[in-house]
Amino acid sequence: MLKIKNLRCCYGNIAVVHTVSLSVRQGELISIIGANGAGKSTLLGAVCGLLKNWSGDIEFKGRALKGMSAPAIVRQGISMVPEGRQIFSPLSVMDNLKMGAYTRFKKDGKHRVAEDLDMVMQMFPILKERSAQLAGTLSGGEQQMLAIGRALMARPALLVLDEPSMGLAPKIVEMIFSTIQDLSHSGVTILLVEQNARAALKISDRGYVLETGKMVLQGSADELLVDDDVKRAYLGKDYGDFLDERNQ
Amino acid sequence: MTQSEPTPGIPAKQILDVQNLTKMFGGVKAQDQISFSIEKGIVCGLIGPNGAGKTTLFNMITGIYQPDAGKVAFNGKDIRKTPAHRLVKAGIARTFQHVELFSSMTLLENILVGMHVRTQAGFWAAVTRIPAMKREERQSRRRAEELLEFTGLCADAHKMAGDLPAGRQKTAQIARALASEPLLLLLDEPAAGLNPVETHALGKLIQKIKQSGITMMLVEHDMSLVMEMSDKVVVLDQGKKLAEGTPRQIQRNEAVMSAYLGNG
Amino acid sequence: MKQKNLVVAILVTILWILPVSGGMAANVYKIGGIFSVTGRASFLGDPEKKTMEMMVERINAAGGIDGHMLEAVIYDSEGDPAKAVSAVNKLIHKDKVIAIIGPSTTPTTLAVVNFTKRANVPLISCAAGIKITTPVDPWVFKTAQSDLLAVAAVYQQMKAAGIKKIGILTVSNAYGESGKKQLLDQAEKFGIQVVLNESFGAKDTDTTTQLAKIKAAGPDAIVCWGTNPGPAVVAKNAKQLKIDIPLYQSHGVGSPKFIELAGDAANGNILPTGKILVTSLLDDSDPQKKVLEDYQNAYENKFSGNVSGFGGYAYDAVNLLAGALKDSNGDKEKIRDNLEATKGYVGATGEFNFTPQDHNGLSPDAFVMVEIKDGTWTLLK
Amino acid sequence: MAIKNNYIRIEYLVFLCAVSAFGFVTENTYYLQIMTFIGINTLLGLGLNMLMGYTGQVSLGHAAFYGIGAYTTAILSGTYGINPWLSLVCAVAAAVFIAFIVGLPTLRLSGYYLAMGTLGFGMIVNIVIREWAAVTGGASGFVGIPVLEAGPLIFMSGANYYFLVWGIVFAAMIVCRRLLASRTGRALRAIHDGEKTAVAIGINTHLLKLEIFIFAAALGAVAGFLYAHFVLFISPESFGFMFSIKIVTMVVIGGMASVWGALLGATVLTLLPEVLHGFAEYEMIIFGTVLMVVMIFMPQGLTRGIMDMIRTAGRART
Amino acid sequence: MQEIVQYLFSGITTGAVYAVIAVGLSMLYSSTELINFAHGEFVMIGALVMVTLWVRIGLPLPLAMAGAVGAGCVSGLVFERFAIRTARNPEPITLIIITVGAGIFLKGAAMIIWGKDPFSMPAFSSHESIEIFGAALLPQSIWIVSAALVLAGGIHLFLKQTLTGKAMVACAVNKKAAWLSGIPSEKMGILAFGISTGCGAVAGIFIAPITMSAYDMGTILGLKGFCAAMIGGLGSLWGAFAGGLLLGILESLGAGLISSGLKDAIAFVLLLLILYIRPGGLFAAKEAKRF
Repeated sequence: MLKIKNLRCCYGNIAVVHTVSLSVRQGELISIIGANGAGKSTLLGAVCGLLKNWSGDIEFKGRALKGMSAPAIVRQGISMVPEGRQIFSPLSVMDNLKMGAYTRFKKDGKHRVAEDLDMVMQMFPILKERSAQLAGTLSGGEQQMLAIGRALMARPALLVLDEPSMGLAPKIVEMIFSTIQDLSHSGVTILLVEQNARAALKISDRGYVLETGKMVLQGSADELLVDDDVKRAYLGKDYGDFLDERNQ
Repeated sequence: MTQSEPTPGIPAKQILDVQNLTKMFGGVKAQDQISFSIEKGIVCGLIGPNGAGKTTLFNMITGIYQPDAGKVAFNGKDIRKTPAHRLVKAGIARTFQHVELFSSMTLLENILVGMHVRTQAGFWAAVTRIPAMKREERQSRRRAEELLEFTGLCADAHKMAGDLPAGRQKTAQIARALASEPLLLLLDEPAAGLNPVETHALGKLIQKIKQSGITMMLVEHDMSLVMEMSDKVVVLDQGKKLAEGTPRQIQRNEAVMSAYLGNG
Repeated sequence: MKQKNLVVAILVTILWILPVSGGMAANVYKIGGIFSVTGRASFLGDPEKKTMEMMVERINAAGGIDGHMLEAVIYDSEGDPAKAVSAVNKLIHKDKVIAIIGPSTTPTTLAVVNFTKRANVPLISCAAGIKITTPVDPWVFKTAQSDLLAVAAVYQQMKAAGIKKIGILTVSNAYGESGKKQLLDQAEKFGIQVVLNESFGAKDTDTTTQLAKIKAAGPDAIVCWGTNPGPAVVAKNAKQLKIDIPLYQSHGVGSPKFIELAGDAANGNILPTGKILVTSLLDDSDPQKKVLEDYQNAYENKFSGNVSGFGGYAYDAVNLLAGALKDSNGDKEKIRDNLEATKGYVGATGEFNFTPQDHNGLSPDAFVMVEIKDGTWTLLK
Repeated sequence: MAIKNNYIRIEYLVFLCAVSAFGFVTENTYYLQIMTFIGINTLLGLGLNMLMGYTGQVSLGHAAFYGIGAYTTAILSGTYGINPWLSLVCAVAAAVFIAFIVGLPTLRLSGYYLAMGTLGFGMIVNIVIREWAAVTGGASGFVGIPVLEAGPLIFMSGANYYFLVWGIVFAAMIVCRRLLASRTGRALRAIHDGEKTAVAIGINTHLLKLEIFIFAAALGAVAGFLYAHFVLFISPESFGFMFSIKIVTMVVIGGMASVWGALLGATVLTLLPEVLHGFAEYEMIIFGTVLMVVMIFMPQGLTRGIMDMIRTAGRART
Repeated sequence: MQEIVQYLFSGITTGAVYAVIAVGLSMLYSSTELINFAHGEFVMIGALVMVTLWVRIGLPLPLAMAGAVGAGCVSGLVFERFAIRTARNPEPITLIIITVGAGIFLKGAAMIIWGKDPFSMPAFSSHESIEIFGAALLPQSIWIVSAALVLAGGIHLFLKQTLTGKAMVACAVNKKAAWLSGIPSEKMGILAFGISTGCGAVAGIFIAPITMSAYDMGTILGLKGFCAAMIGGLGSLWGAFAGGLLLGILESLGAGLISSGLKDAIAFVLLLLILYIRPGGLFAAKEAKRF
């Protein structure tokens, strides 16, 4: 469904992502994990049209995404839940959700949107409860639900989540991840970018590990979960062991 | 250099002492009761997952934010209310994660700007070009050239800073920070965007700076570099201090591991 | 060294404006005009410019002056002193005119006189400010009635009507300020007490605050000194506040436009004006009547829109200059002398008698007092 | 633009020669007078260019300092008969003092609020000039400003005044250049490139902004002095809001952060109305269009725009 | 006492004019972060088109109003399309100078179309003033204040109730997220431009009867509107409304109680004080930190 080949992204003249390739198939839940600064969000920026300065190929359903604007990519069927949630705080919860379906009001009509609205509300009962409240007054976890709900309102073929666990308490994180898992089971294709490797890999089909802009590992989630190299990608080569060796 | 004598009671060997530092942003605690200290001459690594509050901490130490509670002492002197530009004069210098060289100036001029707090010439001196100003200018130039040599950037002295390759810009930033003759140098992700060769060279440079007696604080995602360079590592997570210790202790700390890898 | 290109570019620009130096054809008298054709005072400058063009055409059609054709070079000052200075230097040094008519406003006139004096070029200003001709400068004349005379005419009328206390409301520009000064200075002479003086901005949308304040001070009449459209707003506001004491206006609103703008509210307003507004009402014995009819017909045939007293200033200036150009052979000194010697010229503004001490040359009877009744002017005796 | 540290650069010499040559060759007072106005406007532009170009502070009230300079010298030398050269010193001192008082709180504002603050200041100064009629002559203007003299030299319109003004302009340009090449200038250019970084390397940006604000005010006052003794008559409308906008436009059209930009901007904006005189009614439309077109197609100002054009042309040839 | 009430009425009338203008400016700023220095010129266009349609051609009042507002919107959209969007480098200062140029252009064009003379226009309802506490309230003032209220309220409802309005708010608060939700932010900008210049035209329509309309009436009104928007806090709708009223009342009280010559100066001194004390305006919506 989504194919990325030899992607290279730059900020100014610094390459943050080099020669990254990955693919997502219909119905899969894929995680990209890595420590912060590894270039995960940058990679997503390129996919979703936020970042212009990249080279390589990104194909979605056989169509090249190069040069498309973010709204155009949304119309292609990729919805993103941005890092840090980025909800529209002065708007009500309901309105936030409607904004997610902005492009569809003309295309699909009010009824279809209303149906989806019901669907999302059912999925996140808390949002239904709070539908008239201003989004800015929600708690972090609720905001994250709202951000996911908003992205779903565009009826995406591929849902992209950028660090949904960031800044949330462990319990809430657990809940978010189980929601993501439910979504995946209901047939949505998901690309999940996470720092929280264990939680992400637990629910994923496959995973990619990114370290300082490069893809260092890939494989099935179960393999990665037990791979020591994952730990190394996060905490560096084992300096302690190195010292021990030398001291012997 | 304008340094006040260390206050009695605080061990002089600690160059930076942070006590119960708290910072709120719109009711949310971005920093919660953080305490640690840095001894003179060491390299202290500061790590933590995204949103852990490393940048906020940096900004408080360098005077860009004022803490809501707690205290920061530099060389035994409370610096909570000191404006950013004074702190540089007192001896705290920093580099930025994204390269922030002055792109319309040459590399040499960038270094000269870095000396701003150590030079005097003002408006009238500039306009009249009095001998003292010319002398100062000559001395500054000489020192700038020495610094460029120290950092291995001599060849690029007269190139526009914006035209340099990324790696050089990173190094140049460090050179510019050194130009202010700091006692404490804060490096914000110096290795981000560098290739392995450049990262290696950066490590060498950090060691060289350490040998010259400058204390350093290092925020970095390249853990190999942090672990290799640091004498001590402080780990932040969600605005709190999670752990503090030698690199080895940190790498084996279960709390750190679950902060990074998740505990799921 | 990139900047070198820039220097070249600047040099080219400079060279490009150089060669346009004006030569003067021998048999043409070039005269200059500076008017506020656009900008705040365009109501003055626009008719003045048109009148000057028309008059020059007429004089040329009649064979010119001593066989010399007139050529008018007219620039727009936009009411800006700096622009007027540019224009006057252009006229003197580039176009090499032998005399200048204008500018339209007092500040622009005061700005240019320093340059015309130095170059010894006679200037006939169309502005009202008394500062222009007091103290008298040999090279500076003016055709517009001074505020001095307008205020005198107003006060005379008030005295006759038994008005003792007045409140004044002036526009905050040179015109209003000069009026205010005269109103305050001359009040005592006519036994009138100014109870309150207030001002309003030329572009104010509402003046009820000032009017309410004046009303509270309890004067017998209100004098408003300004030029359109401000006084029309004042008249409207006064009506809305139900102020029933007489409202006096200045000669600055002396055009049908005022009645159009103020509508009903104009009725009952009393103002001094040049006779041009009331030409048809004048006695046939009035020496100005013929002149005014002639000017009015000529102007209204040529341009759309009504003739105004302001254009009359230019009408008189051109005629006075034409008179002075006779036998002058284009010599500026001679033109000046001739101007100063002008006696008994009956023009649109009044009868001019210049003397070395008086370069305005008008007497108070240049003004008549009119009242607006039923949307038209009526003469007050 | 890199500024190297050799003392006088070739283009300044070329410029000096060109200006002098123009002064000697041209006898037509009109051209000299236009050039004089260009010179006065250049001074205003230079100051504001330093402020806007380097510290990023937009001032919509710069004409106020122009007015303060003009009125101070007019009142002192005209009303009180003080030597005009002494009154120049007073004019500059007055501008510096007021700039200091106003700059302290105002420069803490930023963006549109700073623009608003300076605009308000400009309006207040203008209204005070207009209403304080007893001293300033009010709306009808101030008459009786003495002609400048220095020994046997009398500065009246014409070549004398031309040389006086351009001498001062040249000196001001050298001052600006020296300033930019110095420690202070490097700090200024640092603020231009990145204000946060400049703070982080120890530059007291607020102080520096204030210094430049005061410097610009002083240059403005000098320009006002020159204007007053040139035209010998001043009135409030020459120093109003529209003129402030015009100075900003000069700076932006010419090109910010460039000494030559100030000169070019002042030249274009002074010459344009002169050239457009012939279009009478259409002057405003053309002027507005030129302004928009330049900004749309040469957003960096004419200095850069023209240089880019020359460069592309040169590249096309080779 | 009676005078004070009169000053207040007068101030509210003038203030409502400023408010309508400020609301338009603020509206544009909140969606595009641009201050349109040609805004006053759209007020002028509204007033002059209204004079032409209603007084000269004799169209019915509502039709003439619609025409004048339409003229404001259309000229605004044309301006946006040809001057703002074509700009190569949309830095704020560049855009500001473009709007200044556009202001001069529009003024020049209006001078050619309508000439230099001012025009008057009858009030929408009777001229008789209403007496309250011995002070006269002009019927047109009521029109203006209601127009300001309706306009601000209308925009408020538009932003709060309609999908497009909400999308506009979304763009203003978080461009990136709006962009990711598929909201075309450029179109929102264009729409904001149209609404903003339309507001300008509305202001023109309602003040034409109390003041005189001429080609050069806009500049000072635009300026006052800018001040009002600033006092209220840029980007805040009701802030702009309140700022306008406050400015009008300050001017009027300054003129009435201190000196009418210094009224603008008094108003500006107070404004500066407000800015010094609350650097983001009274009802700051968000930090206005551009250029």
